[in-house]
Amino acid sequence: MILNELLLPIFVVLITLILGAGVVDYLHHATSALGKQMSLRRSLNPLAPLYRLGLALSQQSVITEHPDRLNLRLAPALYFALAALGLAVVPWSADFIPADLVTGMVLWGAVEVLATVVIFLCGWSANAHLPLLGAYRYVSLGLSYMLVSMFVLIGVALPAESLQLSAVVESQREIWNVLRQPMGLPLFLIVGLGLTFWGPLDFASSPDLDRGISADQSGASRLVWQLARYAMLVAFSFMAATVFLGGWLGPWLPGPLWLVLKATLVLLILLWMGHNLPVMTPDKFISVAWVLLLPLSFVDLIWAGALALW
Amino acid sequence: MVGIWTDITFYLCAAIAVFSGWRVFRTDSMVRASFLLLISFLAVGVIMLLLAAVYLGTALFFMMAVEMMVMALFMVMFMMNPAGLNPMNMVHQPWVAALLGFAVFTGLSLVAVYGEFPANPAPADLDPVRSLGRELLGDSMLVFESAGIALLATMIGTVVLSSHRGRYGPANEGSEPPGLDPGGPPAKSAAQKQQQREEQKEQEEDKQDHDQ
Amino acid sequence: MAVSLWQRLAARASVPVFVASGKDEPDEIQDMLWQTGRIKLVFTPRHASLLVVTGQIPVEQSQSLAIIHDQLPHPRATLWCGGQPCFEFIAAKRAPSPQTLVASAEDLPQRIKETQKQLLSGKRQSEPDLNPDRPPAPWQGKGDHGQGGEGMMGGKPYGRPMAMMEADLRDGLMLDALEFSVGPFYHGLPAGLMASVSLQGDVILKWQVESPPFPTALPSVFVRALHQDTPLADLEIWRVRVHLQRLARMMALDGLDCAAVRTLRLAGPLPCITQAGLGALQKQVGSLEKHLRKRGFFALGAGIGELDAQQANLMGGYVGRACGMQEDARSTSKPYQALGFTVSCQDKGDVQSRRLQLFAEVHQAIALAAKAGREEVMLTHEEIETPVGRLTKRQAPKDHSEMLQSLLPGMEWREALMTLASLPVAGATREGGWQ
Amino acid sequence: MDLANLLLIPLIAAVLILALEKCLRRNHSSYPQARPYSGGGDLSSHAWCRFHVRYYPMALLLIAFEMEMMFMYPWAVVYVAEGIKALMEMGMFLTILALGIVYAWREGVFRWQ
Repeated sequence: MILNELLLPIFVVLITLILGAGVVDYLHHATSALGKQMSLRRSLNPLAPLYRLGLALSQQSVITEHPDRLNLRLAPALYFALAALGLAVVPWSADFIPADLVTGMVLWGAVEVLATVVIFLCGWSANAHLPLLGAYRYVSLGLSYMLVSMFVLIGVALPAESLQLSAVVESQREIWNVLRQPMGLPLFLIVGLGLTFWGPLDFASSPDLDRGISADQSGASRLVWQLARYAMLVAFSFMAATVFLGGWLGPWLPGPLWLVLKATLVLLILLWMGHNLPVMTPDKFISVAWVLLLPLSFVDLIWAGALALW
Repeated sequence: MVGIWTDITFYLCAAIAVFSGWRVFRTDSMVRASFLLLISFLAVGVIMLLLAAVYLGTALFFMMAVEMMVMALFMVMFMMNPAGLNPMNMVHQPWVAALLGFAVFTGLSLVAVYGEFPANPAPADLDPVRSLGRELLGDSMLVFESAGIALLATMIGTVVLSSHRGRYGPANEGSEPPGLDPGGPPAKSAAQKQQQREEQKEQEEDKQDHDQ
Repeated sequence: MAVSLWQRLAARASVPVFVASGKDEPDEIQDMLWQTGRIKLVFTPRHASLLVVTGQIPVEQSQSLAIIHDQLPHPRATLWCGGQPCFEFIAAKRAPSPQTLVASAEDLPQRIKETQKQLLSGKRQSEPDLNPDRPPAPWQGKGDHGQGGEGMMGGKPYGRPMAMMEADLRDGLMLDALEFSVGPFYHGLPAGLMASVSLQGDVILKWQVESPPFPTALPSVFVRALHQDTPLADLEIWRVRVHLQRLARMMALDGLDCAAVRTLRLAGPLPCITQAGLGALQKQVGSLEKHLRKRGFFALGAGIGELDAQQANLMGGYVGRACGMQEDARSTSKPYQALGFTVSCQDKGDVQSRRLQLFAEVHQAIALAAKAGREEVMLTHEEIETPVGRLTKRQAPKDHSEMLQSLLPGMEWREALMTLASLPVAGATREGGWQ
Repeated sequence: MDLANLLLIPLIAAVLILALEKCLRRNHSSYPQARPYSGGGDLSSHAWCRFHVRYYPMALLLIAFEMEMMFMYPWAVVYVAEGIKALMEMGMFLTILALGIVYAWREGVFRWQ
């Protein structure tokens, strides 16, 4: 009993995150190399993530002058832990759910906000100028996308009549939420970009800050931070697949496999956006988030509400 | 078996909550203070989860994370020495505070230990989220809506007080700071003071040059 | 020490390289490394294992180079390409040695890969620090708590003072202003530009230029056209090239790595392009522009970094035209008039219009090159419109970094860097023109 | 069991990463190495300071807004059961909120101050 209900879920969640991070790294670099029209053989080399791992591990990790050491160490660990917490509430099939919390949706919201705290800490604790700027910029982003995420997720909870993710999946048996609430997934993807400060919303480690919060990380400490960030991307993809793409539901194949496939699809969309959209300016983004995205998510919620009563 | 683990978790979280609450007042860094307080709240949230108040627990994680984040922003923005680079004491009037704290603690503990609590355990099939939702749509609807109005007032007040960039241009244009004493002449703003200081300095330097 | 599994794996990864560009060296090398497989240009020395110095580093900036050098994590090495090593490195017996000097840019990728292999296999020692291992800001340890001062803000805790208050430009709040100097090897700034900056939040309060950017060497065709008959097509092709390279840098700053590399791919082989190639190029640039337009590359710059008429006039060149000024040396030249050249302009003068203007000029230049190539038009003129401004026999395009001091304050950091990338701040030299 | 998993998973994840970093890092940084990066420039002060947060009115507004949002979760659960009454109530509530947002937007809160 202990084995099935305690150890297995823990094992599954952690392995998914770590392997998933490897997959993200592979896909990210492969798609980037393809976009740059590099040699095909090298850009598709499946061992490339291992090479990069080796490189990170053979480098020294430099620490800046008088940092907040405790938080510098804790930030990547907590970011990873939040990814794990987020993934823990995702159901893999009707009877395998690592933690089937009644308020899974609220917990995911909490993960998003706590991630803002952790990313801020990562930039703050280095006591260096560029990471600090990156951290503060990130908070503006984190505080703005949060409301959008809440509205979108509440919209999803309406037809399910529950905040439990297994119920949300069940409610998509007839039609997936991505069709039922067409605006939901695009808005939620923006939230995902923000949560992992990826691509167009990469405010925390943007090129103009010479990589911002990562500007003074190297070697193993950079590695764990990257690992946590990729893990968060994985957790987000699983969450998006669960709430919008019907989670583990699907014919022929076993449930968990469906979930993984759908999550990979979400992941690829995110990576594509990362390579193709320019980084927004932070000043403009908060306007866009509050004046455009937030009303859109209002509309999404009203749409969802009207449809649920139909 | 499960009971023991619940107890252990409870005591652990309680200890974390108290410990991090204490550290809030011992640390030098504003950021650390805010987030230690957050840890304290998170531990309380876990205890709420243990008490089967699932929604309240998770909502606490959510709310407190936002609140403490914003608090950290403002603490760092306005406090001197925000990162605690120079050692400092975060506590004012420690003895009064300690006495008050002790008194309140004793009072609450007495209530907890000696109070007579009604023995009507919640039914096993109670869904706290659902019942809270019904409450919001039932008897408490008026309270709920007036909370909405109150919060709107808060939002407007916040904007009026904090936003510099007004609809018709900068908010402080043409405004005067209040007097130092009632009805007195307007106090000088910090920028004006600095300007005045610089002018004085220049004058002194001129004088020195002149003397030489 | 036995070579660990990690190091063996690492030897097969792309080599992370930080490039420090010096004087007299166009960004050609950097552009070339961008497109090379198995080499990864990184934005900060912390992520790099090799420091590649291209061109000559002036004496004033050798100390900055030493700082950057020491910031690389171990194992690390330095390679010099196209310039003499700085004194610091010679004094530390780190150079010149055949191990660190790279004679020609073509060898560079190969040498980079070899050096990385040697570093990882332990055949080559990691370079020790150049600066002495003592605190850069020594700490006396006086005062109440050993911070060397009194009160909350006094003294120098851990050797550095705390930032001090200053009134903000936008809302007048008295909060701390972060003062530091950036450059000359900051990735987002033109090579050699060093400025002491004062920030409040991420808005720039003060921007004081400490040293101007290194002058860029003009392609020698432009200089030649002052004195002797030069094929007009060549001039225009070089214009396309320089403009595309500038655009690629802007894309990289916006995080559009793929598009940037594609742009550089287009620009690289241009000097030996054929007539047929020009037609294809026109199409490729068109599709690139459409791709970027759809993804908001232009719209992103709207309202950012607007120049007033006076500033635009001072800068001249495409910056002036982006601001709506009909000024172009080409419009007074007969061969251009014969080709039907008209000045193209934008109206706003912000980053968006400069980006649009650059693309418009690229299109125009390709069309001109094609036409001039067919008719074999030659040109000599005492005024040549180069990609960075007007060139005469007496005057090369000037350095405009002084203008930044009044332009950048009040801007948010990102906006400031976008503005900087869109302006040809560095002056140009006629000497050392490259072909 | 759900709760146990919920607590154990992040805990183990965090410990795992901390341990990983601890084992893997080699981090004796010399003084010149530890100097924060700014492109070869010099730093005249610590980075930690009274940082001017450019979006402070937005942060304050968010707190008020977020407070209300917490009511929405329980509402979502009973929405279908309560039907049109729930729709009306939340419609009113959201209108009130939207008013706040519109006002703030007109006052230019959602820009860098």
